[in-house]
Amino acid sequence: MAVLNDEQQMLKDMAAEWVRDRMPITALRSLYDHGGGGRSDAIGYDPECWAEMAAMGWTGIIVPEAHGGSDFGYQSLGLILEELGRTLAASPLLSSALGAVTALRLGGDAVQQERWLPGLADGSAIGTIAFEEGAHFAPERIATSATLSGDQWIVNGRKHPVQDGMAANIFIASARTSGQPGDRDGLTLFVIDADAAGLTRDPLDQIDARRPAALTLKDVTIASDRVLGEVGKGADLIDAIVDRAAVGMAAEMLGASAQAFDTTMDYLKTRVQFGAIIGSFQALQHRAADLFGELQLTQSAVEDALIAIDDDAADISALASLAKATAGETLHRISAQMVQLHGGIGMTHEHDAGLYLKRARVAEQCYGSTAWHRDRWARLNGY
Amino acid sequence: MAVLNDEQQMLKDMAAEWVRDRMPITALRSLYDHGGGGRSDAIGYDPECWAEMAAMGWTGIIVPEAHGGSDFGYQSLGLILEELGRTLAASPLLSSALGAVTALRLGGDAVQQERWLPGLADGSAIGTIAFEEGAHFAPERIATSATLSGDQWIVNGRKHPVQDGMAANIFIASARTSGQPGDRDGLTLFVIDADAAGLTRDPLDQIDARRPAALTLKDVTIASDRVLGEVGKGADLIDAIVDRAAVGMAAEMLGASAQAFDTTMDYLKTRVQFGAIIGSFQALQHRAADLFGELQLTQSAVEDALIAIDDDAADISALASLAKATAGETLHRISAQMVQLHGGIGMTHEHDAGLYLKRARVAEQCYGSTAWHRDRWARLNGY
Amino acid sequence: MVESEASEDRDFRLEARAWLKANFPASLTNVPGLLFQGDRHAAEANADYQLWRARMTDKGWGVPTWEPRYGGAGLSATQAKIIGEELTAIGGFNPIRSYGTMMLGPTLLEYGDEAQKLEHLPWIASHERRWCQGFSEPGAGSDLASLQMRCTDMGDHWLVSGQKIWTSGADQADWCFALVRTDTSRKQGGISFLLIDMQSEGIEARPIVLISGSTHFCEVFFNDVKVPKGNLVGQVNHGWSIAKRLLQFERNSLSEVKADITPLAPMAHDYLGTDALGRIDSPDLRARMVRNGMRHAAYMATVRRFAQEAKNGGPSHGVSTLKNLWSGIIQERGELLIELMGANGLGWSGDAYAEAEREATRAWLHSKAFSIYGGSYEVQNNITAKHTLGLPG
Amino acid sequence: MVESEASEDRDFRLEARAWLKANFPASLTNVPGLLFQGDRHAAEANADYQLWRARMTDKGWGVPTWEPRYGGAGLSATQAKIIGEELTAIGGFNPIRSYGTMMLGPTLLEYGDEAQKLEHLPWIASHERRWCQGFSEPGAGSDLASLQMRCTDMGDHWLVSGQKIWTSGADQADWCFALVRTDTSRKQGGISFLLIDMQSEGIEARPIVLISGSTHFCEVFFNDVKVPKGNLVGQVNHGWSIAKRLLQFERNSLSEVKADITPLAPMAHDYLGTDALGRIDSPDLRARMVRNGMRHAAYMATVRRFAQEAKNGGPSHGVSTLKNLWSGIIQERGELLIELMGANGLGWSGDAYAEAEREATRAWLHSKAFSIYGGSYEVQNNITAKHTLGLPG
Repeated sequence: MAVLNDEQQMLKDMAAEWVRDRMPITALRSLYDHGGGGRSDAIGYDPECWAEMAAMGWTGIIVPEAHGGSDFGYQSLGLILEELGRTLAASPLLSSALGAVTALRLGGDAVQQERWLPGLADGSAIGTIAFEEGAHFAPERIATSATLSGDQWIVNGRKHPVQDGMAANIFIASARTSGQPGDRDGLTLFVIDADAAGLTRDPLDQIDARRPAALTLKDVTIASDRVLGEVGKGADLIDAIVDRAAVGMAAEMLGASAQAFDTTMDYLKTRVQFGAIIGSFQALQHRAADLFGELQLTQSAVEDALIAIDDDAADISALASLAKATAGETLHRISAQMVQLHGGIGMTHEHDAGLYLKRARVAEQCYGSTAWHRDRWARLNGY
Repeated sequence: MAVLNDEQQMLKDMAAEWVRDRMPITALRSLYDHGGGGRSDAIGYDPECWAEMAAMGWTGIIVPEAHGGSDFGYQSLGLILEELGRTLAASPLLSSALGAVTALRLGGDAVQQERWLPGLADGSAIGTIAFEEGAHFAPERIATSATLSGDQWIVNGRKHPVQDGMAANIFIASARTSGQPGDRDGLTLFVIDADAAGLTRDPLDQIDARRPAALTLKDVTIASDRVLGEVGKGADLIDAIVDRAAVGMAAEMLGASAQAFDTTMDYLKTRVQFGAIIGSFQALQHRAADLFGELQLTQSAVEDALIAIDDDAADISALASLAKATAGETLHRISAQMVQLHGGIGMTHEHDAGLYLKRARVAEQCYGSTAWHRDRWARLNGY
Repeated sequence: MVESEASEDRDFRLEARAWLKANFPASLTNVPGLLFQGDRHAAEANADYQLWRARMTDKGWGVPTWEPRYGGAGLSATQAKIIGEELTAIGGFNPIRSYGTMMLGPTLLEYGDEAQKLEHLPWIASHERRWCQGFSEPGAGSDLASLQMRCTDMGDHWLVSGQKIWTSGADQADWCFALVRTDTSRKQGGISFLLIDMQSEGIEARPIVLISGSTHFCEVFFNDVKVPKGNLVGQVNHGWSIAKRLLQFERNSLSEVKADITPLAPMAHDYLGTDALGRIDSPDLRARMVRNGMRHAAYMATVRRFAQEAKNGGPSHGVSTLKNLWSGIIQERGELLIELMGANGLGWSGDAYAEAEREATRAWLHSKAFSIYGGSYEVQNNITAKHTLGLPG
Repeated sequence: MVESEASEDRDFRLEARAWLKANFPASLTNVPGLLFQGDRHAAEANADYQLWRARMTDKGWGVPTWEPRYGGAGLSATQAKIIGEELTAIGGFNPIRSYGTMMLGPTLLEYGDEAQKLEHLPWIASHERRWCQGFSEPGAGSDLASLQMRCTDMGDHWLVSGQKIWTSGADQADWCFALVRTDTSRKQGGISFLLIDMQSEGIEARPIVLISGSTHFCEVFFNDVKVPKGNLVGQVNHGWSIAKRLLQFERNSLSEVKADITPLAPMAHDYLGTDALGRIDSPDLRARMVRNGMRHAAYMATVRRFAQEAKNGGPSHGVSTLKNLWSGIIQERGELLIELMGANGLGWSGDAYAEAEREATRAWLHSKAFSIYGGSYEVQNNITAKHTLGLPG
């Protein structure tokens, strides 16, 4: 991994230890029912663990010190997300401590930051971003409308899927204040409370046992001081937030890939077939070596992107797309090979391989799919 | 392979034997100089072998009996091209007996067929198609112009690369009688003699030691009875000819793939490294098994396309693109692996692997590249 | 193929066509054939299905080439093929088709004694005795011959103890054909082929939950199960060659399975939109869908070619190759389908996802088994390398 | 990295910058460094090149960390790195860099005796004695330790007979460092490391024509060649560990090679055109170029990361992984480049093809060697599997 400073190394070690103790893969299992789907009463995360994360300061890692955070930077947050990814730990950390906090850092004015960041930093509030309105990530193709009525905005529409939407009490949601679906102009971001009148949310039962939500907004009234950034000019802000959320997700995916790979290597070293440890078969050895190479590319791309964000570099978008697409492809392959190389047992719900496979496909779609980020990288690089 | 009738089986056996005796891979070597490039005095084929092919009737296989051929069909011609492909036998058979004959069969009227088919059928004439004008196959993006002057056409432009263009004495060339480069309307096919006044040709020194030509047409005068098909409406005719030429090339590529694979398997069964025959290493075994699968797909796609042509099926274009693209991908992979699996010796000009590699890349580009045919298949199938 | 048919075959075709038209219940048109034991209850609840089964049983056409005393119709292979073709032509299916007809039946015909044939084949031919396959064990997956389930000769009966796994529909099956170890001193040479009544005391079948939610496969525990001496097929310790033959029947039946596939292109336009040039509006995903579509087309051509070559007595070495091509292409297609559905391809349950979407998601998960069961991708490639390509051991 | 530099390093950087600016001939700016022996004549023909070499030799900066008595400048690793950085900054190159400086020099410094060091290192440091590597033999490619070239102790000299192959620039080299067999009863344990003067009687070097037309590699025949006893490095029969160390230097120097790459996108627009949406007008090829471009970007990030980790004492196990990633990505890029050039990427010679096109074609052919030489793709993957991943032998 990248060369870490002492602070980062400590944080990483602590995260690794805590995740191993408190959120091993068995913790995720408690969100699944015995038939392999999500438990109908599950909320998609463990509030007790969330409180512990907050107590360790993880929720405030990119929050400025003035607002109750430690301002350690995205690299540090990435290290934690990577460790959480190893055990597929389900928590709103990415949605809230990265997504919502980033939106306020980049788009909020001083008053707005002081109003919301302290709560997000200490974990008493859970935020998430709500930009999507359909099967595919396309932040400009939205129809949710916000119209000005006196000093207030009236918002109508549906946002889905909203990651950790059942856990959140603050939504950073996009709506169209002018223009047509597809236009970059006319997008505006609003901070909306979960208990706002006219807002309802329904859980989505997803294969990874998380609980994203579908939000329905019916004549929701929003005060004008809840607009983040400039009215109608939200497209660049949305891009910047999505860049960072995608890199955070890529960090989680890097951790999941690394653990799926490690678990599979352990199996190759112990399972015996045809009188030999199967890890001694050259065809499997070469497949493992190739996957290890992919894992190296992923780690480098993720770390480069995290560093670029902390450095406020000019090419964050291209590096974010590189990180997300590379992590997407690697986790895709490794999770599929995790099932394949475990053979029959890997097909059972009882084994962890399926959990990695399912989370992989969800993560691949989040904040822009692998295909979307490849296409964006291509566009940014003149292909 | 497909189930052959007695006639076809005899033809195939005869072709295999003749190619083994008369045009083994060493025959191709005589076209190369000692430095690995084409000999500067080479004409890209062996006239003596051409005469023997003609004597065996191969030049007339798809020529109707009335014009001196046997009318055995494209499947039969495909069998021969496949055998020729095995040893990379260089001859104008595909250009003349398939390309030029197809153009006359599909586009020529009775008089034109009687005028040119007998010579093509008995090998005394060598024809080829001249549709291209640049780096990439794009039969509609041509600038060569033909303007009517009295009863005659005046043609100006450059056609390149023209396969077997240094050997041919008859060109079936496309020119624009109206419209702009890119338009489908306005394309017309002409039968042009190689010794026409104003026509010059320059050999292209290609990596595969063949000798395609660049034709320069400067005020070449062509009588109106040399127009194939309808003036300005040649686009569909060109497509139909290219479909068939592409399938013929795919048949040749199938043969080259099969032989490159067989030669590599032979090497794997004899070469010893680390105290073992390298073909016993599982990583190489699985690679070989995967390549064998690709070879099966290719054979099926090529045979399906040949049968469709003989049956005058409705979906010839899609099947032709499937055959050419599949053969392109398979030969690409197998020829690269032929070098890789032979190790250092495969990198030397002295070994055959490089000859397959070089011919592979030329064949991949001929009559529409792998990418071009994938894109066309996609379009035809609504992607 | 019809045009060149001999006149007696042509007559039989017309006869079959007429009988099928008269007897196949229209309500079952284009219903997929029921293959797995797990479908038993659904089938039993359907009166038309029961009627269709009874008619085919009486006619002997579920296993047309079997002799009448075994429940068949004593027809030729050509006639059997004609029945299949005519059935397909009207959107019908063979209601008798099962593990019994495809695998155990042909095996018993070759290796069973007359008593075993008479005891079992008629029940298979009427689809009234359902079979499961007791081959795999927890420690013997790809390396089947390392199986450990003990079978001891107790003089007047066999005593069986051990565990099987990946037993399809064991919880619904009436009988099990199992490989058991009758000699621990040799590997392949110590295996026997035994028929076990699943109602015997000491057997417990526990369904396994798969990643797709399916509970079709079971673990089966055998605890001192008594099996009559006459239930051993062939010679003691000669079960391995019987099993290999049976697995050949299994592979043949697998390669028969039509990869019936809806093209992805229209769905992709729906989910991803169309760009200004009329293309699916997602260049990277589109390129991958095109390649998968082309591979599938070439694969279908290969299935047809292999079938025709086999019919003409050509080599049948391609089964392992075909299986790996198939699993690779279908698995990739499953991935592409949920990918084109985006967030809608990620649901497990609930109205937020259309039924077709949830089905696609489950099918994608299920497809991961294709390269594991019935000889894994790795085992198939070993077979191709050694047997087809002749590479050294 | 500059900002956090210690002040003495900062001073040295300014000094180096000034000296290089004053001494590097402007005419050589951005000329690629000359690595191979085959470039010797070209270099000798260039007066500025000769001047630059002489200046660097005098300064000892071609091998800055070597002690002055061996022709170096006795500088620290940090200072050497600074020289390299400043050289790169002005588009310069190290004219002393050779097989001698990168491989044999470091090996002699570790394993040679003082006489050998004094005899050879100064000539390497002045780039006046060119070396070739006599390792591979016709029967010993990937399996290097199976080499057979006999070396017999004749009392007052060694007698060497046998054949080497893939010897880079042997026809241009002054000396050869070779692995020879001094004991036929053991494999690795019977190999010694010998320095051989290429002018000795009985040596013949024949260039091999490669598929790219290059004649850079040779076969070398040794026929009863007499070699002085003092030319054996280290102990008799201990050459294998010296060779392994040298190959490590080779791998390190390979991984240093900057994969200096022109982006394909602008060329692709030129050759393939641009569609109505501004994209390269060839969807399938474009998709493959994009993926290659992304892999290359991630690879370059990996090279930087590994270098930084190594600097900080992290594990250096990634060399095999890096080499396979590199060869795969560069080979694919070579294929894509000639593919985007279409028919223009298929030429061997002649004005019909632009020089850049012919170069791209030769480079594509040459790139096929990347996964064969210096440890094949297969050998590298074996190393990764066993040493890095700890999979069993």
